[in-house]
Amino acid sequence: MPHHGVLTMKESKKIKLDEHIVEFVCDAGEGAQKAAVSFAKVSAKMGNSLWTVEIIPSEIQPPPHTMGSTSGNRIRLSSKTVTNGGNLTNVVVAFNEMNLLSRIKGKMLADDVVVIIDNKWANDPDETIRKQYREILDELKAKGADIYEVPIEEKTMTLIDNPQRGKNMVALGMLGYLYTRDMDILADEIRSIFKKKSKEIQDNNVALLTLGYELAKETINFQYVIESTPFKVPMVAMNGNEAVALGAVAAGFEHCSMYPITPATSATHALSEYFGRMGGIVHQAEDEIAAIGVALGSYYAGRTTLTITSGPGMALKTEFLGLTVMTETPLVVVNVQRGGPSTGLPTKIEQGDLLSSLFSTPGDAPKVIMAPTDIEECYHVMITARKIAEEFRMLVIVLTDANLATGTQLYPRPKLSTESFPPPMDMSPIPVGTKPYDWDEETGLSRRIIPGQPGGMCRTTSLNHSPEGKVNHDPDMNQKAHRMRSRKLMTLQKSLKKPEVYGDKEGDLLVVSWGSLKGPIDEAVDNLRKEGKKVGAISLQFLSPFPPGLKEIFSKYKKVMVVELNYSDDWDDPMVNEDTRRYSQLSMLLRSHTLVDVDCFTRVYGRPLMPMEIYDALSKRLAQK
Amino acid sequence: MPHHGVLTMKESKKIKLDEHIVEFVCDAGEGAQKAAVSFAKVSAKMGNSLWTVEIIPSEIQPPPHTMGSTSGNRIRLSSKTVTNGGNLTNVVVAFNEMNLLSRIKGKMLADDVVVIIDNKWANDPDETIRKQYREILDELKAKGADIYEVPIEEKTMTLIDNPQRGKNMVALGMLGYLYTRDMDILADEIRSIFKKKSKEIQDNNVALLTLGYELAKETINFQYVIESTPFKVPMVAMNGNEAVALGAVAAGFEHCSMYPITPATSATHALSEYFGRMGGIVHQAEDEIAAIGVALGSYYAGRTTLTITSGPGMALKTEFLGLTVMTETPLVVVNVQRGGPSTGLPTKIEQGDLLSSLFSTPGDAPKVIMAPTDIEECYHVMITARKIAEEFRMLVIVLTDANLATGTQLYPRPKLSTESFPPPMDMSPIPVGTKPYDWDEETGLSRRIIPGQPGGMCRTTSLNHSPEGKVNHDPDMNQKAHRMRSRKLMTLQKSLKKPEVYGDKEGDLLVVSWGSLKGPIDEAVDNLRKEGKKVGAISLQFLSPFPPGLKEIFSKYKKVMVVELNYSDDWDDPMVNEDTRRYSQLSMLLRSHTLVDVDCFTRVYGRPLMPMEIYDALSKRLAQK
Amino acid sequence: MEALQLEEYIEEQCELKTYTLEDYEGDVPRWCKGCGDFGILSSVQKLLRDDQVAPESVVAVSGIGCSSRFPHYLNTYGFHGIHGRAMTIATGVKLGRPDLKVLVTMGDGDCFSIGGGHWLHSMRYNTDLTVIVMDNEIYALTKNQVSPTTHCGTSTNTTPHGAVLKEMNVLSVMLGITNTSFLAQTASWTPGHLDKTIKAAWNHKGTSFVRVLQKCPIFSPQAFGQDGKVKAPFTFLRDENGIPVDKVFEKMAPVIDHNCKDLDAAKKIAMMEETSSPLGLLYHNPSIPTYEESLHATADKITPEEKVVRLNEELDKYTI
Amino acid sequence: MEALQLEEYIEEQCELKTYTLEDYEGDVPRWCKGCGDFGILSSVQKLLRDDQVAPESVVAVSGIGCSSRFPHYLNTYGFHGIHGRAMTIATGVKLGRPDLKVLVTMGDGDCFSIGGGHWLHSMRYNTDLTVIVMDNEIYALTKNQVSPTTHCGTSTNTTPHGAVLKEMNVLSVMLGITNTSFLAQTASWTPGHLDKTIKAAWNHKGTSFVRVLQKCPIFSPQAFGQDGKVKAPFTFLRDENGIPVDKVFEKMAPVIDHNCKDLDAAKKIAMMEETSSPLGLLYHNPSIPTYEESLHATADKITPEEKVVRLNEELDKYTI
Ligand SMILES: Cc1ncc(C[n+]2csc(CCOP(=O)(O)OP(=O)(O)O)c2C)c(N)n1
Ligand SMILES: Cc1ncc(C[n+]2csc(CCOP(=O)(O)OP(=O)(O)O)c2C)c(N)n1
Ligand code: SF4
Ligand code: SF4
Ligand SMILES: [Mg+2]
Ligand SMILES: [Mg+2]
Repeated sequence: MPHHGVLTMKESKKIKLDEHIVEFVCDAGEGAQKAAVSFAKVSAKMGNSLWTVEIIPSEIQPPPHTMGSTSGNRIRLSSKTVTNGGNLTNVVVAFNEMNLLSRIKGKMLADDVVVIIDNKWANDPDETIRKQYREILDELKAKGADIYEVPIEEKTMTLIDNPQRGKNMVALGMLGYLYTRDMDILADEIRSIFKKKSKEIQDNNVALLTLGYELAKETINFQYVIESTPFKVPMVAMNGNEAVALGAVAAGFEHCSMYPITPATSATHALSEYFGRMGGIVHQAEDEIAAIGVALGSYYAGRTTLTITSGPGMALKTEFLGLTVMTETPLVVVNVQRGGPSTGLPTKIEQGDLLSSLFSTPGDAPKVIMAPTDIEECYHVMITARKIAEEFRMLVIVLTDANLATGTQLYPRPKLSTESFPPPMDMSPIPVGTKPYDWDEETGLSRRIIPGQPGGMCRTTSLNHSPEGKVNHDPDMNQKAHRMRSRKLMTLQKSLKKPEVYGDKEGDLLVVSWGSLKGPIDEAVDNLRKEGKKVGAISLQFLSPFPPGLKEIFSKYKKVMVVELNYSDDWDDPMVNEDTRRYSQLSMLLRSHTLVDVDCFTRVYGRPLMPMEIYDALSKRLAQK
Repeated sequence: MPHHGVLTMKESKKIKLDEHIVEFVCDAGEGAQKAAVSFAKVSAKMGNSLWTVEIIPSEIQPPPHTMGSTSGNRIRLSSKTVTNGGNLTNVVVAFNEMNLLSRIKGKMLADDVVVIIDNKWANDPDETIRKQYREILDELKAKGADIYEVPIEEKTMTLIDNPQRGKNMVALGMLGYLYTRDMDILADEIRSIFKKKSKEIQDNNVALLTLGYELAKETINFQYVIESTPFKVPMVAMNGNEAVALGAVAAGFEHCSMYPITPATSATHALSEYFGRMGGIVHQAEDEIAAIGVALGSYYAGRTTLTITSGPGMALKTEFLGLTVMTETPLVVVNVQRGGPSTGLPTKIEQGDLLSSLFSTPGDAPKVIMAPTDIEECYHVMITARKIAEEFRMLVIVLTDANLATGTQLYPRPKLSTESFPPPMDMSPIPVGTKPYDWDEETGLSRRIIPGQPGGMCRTTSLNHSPEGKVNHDPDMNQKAHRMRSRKLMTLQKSLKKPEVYGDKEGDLLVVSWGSLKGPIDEAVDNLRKEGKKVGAISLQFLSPFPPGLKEIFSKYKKVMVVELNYSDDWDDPMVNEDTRRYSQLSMLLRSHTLVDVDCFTRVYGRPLMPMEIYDALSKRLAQK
Repeated sequence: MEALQLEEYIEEQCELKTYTLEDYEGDVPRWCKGCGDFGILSSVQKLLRDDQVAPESVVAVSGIGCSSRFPHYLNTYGFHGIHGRAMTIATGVKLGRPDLKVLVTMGDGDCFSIGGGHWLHSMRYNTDLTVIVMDNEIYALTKNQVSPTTHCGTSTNTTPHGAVLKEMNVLSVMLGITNTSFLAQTASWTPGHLDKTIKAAWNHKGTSFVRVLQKCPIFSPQAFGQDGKVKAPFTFLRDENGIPVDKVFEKMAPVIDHNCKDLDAAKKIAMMEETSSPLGLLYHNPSIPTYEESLHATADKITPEEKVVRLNEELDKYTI
Repeated sequence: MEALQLEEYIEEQCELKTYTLEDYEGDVPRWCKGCGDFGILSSVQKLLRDDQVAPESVVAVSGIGCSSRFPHYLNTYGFHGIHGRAMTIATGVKLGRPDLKVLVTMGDGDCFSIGGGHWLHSMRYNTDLTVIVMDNEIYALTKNQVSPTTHCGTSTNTTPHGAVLKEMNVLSVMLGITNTSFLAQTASWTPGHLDKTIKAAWNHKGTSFVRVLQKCPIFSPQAFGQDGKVKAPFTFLRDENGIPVDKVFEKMAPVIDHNCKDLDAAKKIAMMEETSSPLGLLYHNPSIPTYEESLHATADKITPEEKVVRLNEELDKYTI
């Protein structure tokens, strides 16, 4: 990506940019995360939009100075709204060459990446290290990188004894210089981080920051300027799991029954904190089966309850999901998707649980499936999910993913009111003769009776049952009960809006997606349209039921294609043909639903697709006959 | 169904028939099952083909003389091969009017049904009983039934004191007369049932039999004759669960790890018996999760092992199914499908687990799914399933159903040889450097290493892994591993045959099905073709992967329609339209696979569809534009 | 249907109302003749009648099995769940609604086999539940398979040559679990003792666990005898803090003294199970806190308006 | 690749071969510095070396957790399964292949929480397995959530205001389970004791269960101390049939006498856990039959030809 403008100034060139991606990586425990978060915060305060992604090793404290030990943050800064992590990295700050290597192997760095690396390894006593350091840098340079080898640790030790406790601040200072950050705001931010520590510690850290600033100034002869327009409304920054948790409280959830599993757990950590202050219970159950069992029992008894999990946990909940549908108990299950199958890639993103969420339960179990497309929606979806669950007496599964969970986004601070809470628990007496499944023949809806309501005594059973809630083996009643449960989905469907098309409303290619790929797809579509291509995109917030009008929308385009993060066979694989190709999950559903030849481009890289990768795939598809 | 020929004989009219359906029902414990089985056996010996279905109450010993207490058998007798339970019942023998009523309410009886009922209730001291007895019979008569009220119990008591212990034999004798059974063979059969009892008991029972024969002769002035051609090959009669169990032993299975669940359990009862004589272990685990865990561990360790279950049990196995796929451990799981969702209709048939078998596991988990269409195939499928599981290192799910499980069919006695057994466990040393997932890039296949093989030490993990079996988080490796697992399915697909079309190879309508609906569908197709309609049918033995050439076959017909036993919305339901209709399971898959507008007709009645119901649905579809 | 106002309702329905046994009768039970479950049902119904418990304030939760049909036959709120998971649903009901009384009924397979993990942990949670296991030492509904409490050597459909494992001593398991607060054993054929045991359990705050030795004349007559005869040997526990042993029982079986507050003694008594089942209160510790108390549920205690205030404070922390 | 014949292989690879520690080394362990799991791994490796166990004859099975990475680091056959289910897979391996030695490694969450039901039943099966639970009293891999053995009051990410439940005494649970045949406790910071305990477990026929108190300096320093210091009080068990207590230990902690054949005594010792963890062999009963023996597996004993004959006899019964 070319620089958008170059200004020569007195001390250094100022390079004006619309946006940039910077990474800060180190060994676990060296503090890159902390420094990067401060950098992001200050950037946001200055008026940049951003999307940050944590880089986390898969063990707690892996052997240092290895590829697997890399920990840190990846920050996309922009003068415009950001909805995803973007393309290749433009700047990387690394404390050692193995951290750098892990990013090279992950194919995350732009060819012309600017690298700032601690040069201490150049003179390491261990020859292997010296050699690999040199080789890695040489290779990068050959591809076009702009490399700054800086004595970060050495300089740090001019101020403090243990460089592990301060070099992150030095590096932060360097970034402050490079991105022309307001150093006063940065210093304030650092002081506030250490606000519980002594004045001396605060001063020391600010001194390290300044040291880094000066070091960069000496070493690098340019600075980046990313225009920042101050936000007109108050903005919040949080990750998707925090958004889910806050959204849940705003939706009126009072109980959460869970079992720890990456990458879902941190949402329940947040809930444990919030409930501590706002009333409510987090119950860590003995396993995921018990977690949903308790949630179901609690919601059955009238308490607004949710459960949060990820792939393997969803698998264990399968039988209870069926019970929820059969008994028409409202329930919200959040599935923070990770890489599968089985334990798979526990910390990585995949959109692999669409079909399993829809179809895991034996028999017919209609349910609602929703997927937020960004972190802001993670908050708001919880309110809608709760309402649907209760109004329709249905199971609502909310599908987020590992990247939403750990990414941070800025979005307008939500307005709170008591309206998003459910009404007080209904304890009114039940008229004699009221049936627990008094299905409205047209809508399938029926009034929910809550234990404790006088006169409402009735049985709830996992067996097929009559409107009276009695066990029933009658052929027609089984058919009817199935019909009523299915009918509710139609009733909901009638209230959904036709999805809005982003980009061209008709043309050569429509891209269909769901969840967090919306952002990068929209960017790819923007770029294609700039080239004059007629391309549109839709993103489905409801996966079950589908919104109305899809076939009609599809008919306006020559080609339709799904882009999502789960596995599908590629056309150019040997042995793939019309008979054998396994389509991706959403494309499979849409093909059946519309009978349109919906193609797909998907990858299971354990990371989101970049706008440019999507751009390439769409271009290729457009070029095909 | 009109009688096919009427001959007047000296004592009674002889009515010649191609086939007939007779039911024998009573309260649980009154012995209809036993008598009916003898009747069926003798009919088979005389050369009739047959299909029998057990009628089982859903409690162990429900209150007697109620609709829910009905227990018995339904036997379809024919001079030609029978593949299913057929249409409405032609003759019913009932010990009380509530048993009869349950069959009326179940809509199982033909309007012109011949009813033989114990007349003792006509004079019951309880007026309610007298009244309901009369009403039920009057109603039947009004519709056209031919009713014989017979003093069965009274007559029984002329020979023995406790009629509960003998009236089933009297009824059997009546049936013997009605169907002109060879009374010597029948008497022999009775003696052999009581062969462990005294000569006196045997004689008594034969006397009861004769009594029944004479009673019928006095009462009924006609007899049925169903032509019987003696079988040219030895035939066996068993139910589908016994066939699965025997097939499993013939396939070389040595271990079965299970947890009881209706209607699957009796297959494991049979295996417990067989293994007792043939070597092998049935392990009843603490739950279904442990059951598959033990099976997987055992197969991983080289022992040929299976697990057998039904809906709710499948749900619990979900996580382990994913592990099986991820580790490429061979495994065969038999799912005897029952009515869902949740506990649903535990004793009743449904074909509701196709999508859940395919898609229950989070992430992408390619597996093989096979479905036998009749009881004979229940036997043979086990051998194929075992071979595929081992050759492809894959999970094979075999879907049978409650009707196959409890129905009895006659089929040619399988020929046994050691060839259907797996080769002896491979304990040869493993060459240095052999990888546990040494995927062939084209086929996805790799050599399985078995613990104990010297030099083969390697790790098997649920995490994503490299060919060396090491934990791997690399984007490309995750993509590759997914591709290799998917590739195996294609490799298998290439070896499958194009399905054979039954009936017209091109024309107006193609019916697609799977599992035990093949029989009734083929009969419906026969009848339509007799009327000159151009109709064909295919039945899929492989549901994953689909066999080749489906789209091509579909293209030869104006309309394509799936008939199966799971839920779908009907076109004539209010609110159903192109946007909202939920298709049945196979039709959903086929629509996506072929992009052909595959329609569906399905019911969840908890019983099979009758040929005539399918005939009606197909006729209706043919008549539509 | 017109909804009545609460006051009107109370006036119409409840005033001066005394509950009779009929008020607790649900569907007509469909168990076999002679099934021990009948007695347990009527014991619970009598208890509710005696205590004049409002039917709407009780939730009966069960799993799947013959025994788990229980809630259908009791006219309270009832949840007939899935196999092995009754304890989880019941825990949810109680955590969600501490104001309700929760009764859990399970079979031996349901509780001790597939439900084993939940059983273990629920005892530890000590949520205020009354738990009744109807232990017929067999899988009845699925027709005669071995259960954890089936005696070694018993031939069943899955152990045609005899069960190979020694039966599980569920009493000794429970007495090993931290926080077990109430453990009693009784039998379906000792109705007076059954009634008193269930009543004591009902009145205990915490998880009160009652194992009822339950006759299944169909599938486990070998265990408890057929036609009214009881084969299994048993012994009554006499304890002033325990379940009173009526005179009539003294003739039926030996009676020994036991102190239900003494955990070590209870463990010894539990080991008797292997020769002569102890009937009575094995262990009782009313001072173990219940889970719902410990969780300090404050959910109901702040107003929606106050919640909005606090939620806004929370949002402040995320605001740039 | 050319397959070698077994004889050749034996000649080339095995003859005169002595296994060294290196032969048991798999991937380089990726646990944190100071993690107690290292010691457990090397203890197992030493045992295999000392006993000269052929690496191909061992299968190490685990669940998911820090501890469950164990099989990757041991050069035997290894199965790194799914969370909580290690016992089931291991039981399958052993039932399928009684000739293999099976080692099971789990974390406390893995075994006692999600794996609770399998734990309970596996103890009862008494399959010949060596089971090691690395109990750091916390969910480590998922970063600091409460586990059943987390001490009451401990603040974790899911109990920010302190764990509300009393920690589960897993020793007393196991001693309540019918057929428990070997139960020992040791600690990751007492290497000599650890080695001997694991060796004793390895040599026991039946399910030998070893709970290792395992230091996790990252998440549970409060339980076992940081930087080499050990906070938790413990007591050694001296028993001529148990684990020898070295002189050096006598200085570390109190030593008391115990008879590991005495179940009642073991139950009393188990209750000590609540104040001072007993280290040593709590209970040992070598006479309980193993599950695989009881099942009388005859699978290997008839020839394929004989099987065809018997299968034909079976088919005869169904033949019309
Ligand atoms: C997940 C699941 N597995 C298995 C079953 C089948 N099943 C129903 S009841 C039952 C056991 C019955 O035994 P028990 O719990 O002792 O109750 P009882 O019938 O003896 O009262 C089983 C295995 C089921 N319904 N669900
Ligand atoms: C079904 C399922 N649920 C949850 C998880 C997430 N998970 C992985 S390890 C673990 C617990 C780790 O604690 P422990 O078993 O004590 O092992 P440790 O890491 O402390 O050694 C959990 C909950 C999972 N992988 N699978
Ligand atoms: S089978 Fe046994 S437990 Fe079930 S209802 Fe009959 S007697 Fe009771
Ligand atoms: S987090 Fe704890 S248990 Fe896990 S590897 Fe680190 S020290 Fe060991
Ligand atoms: Mg039972
Ligand atoms: Mg742990």
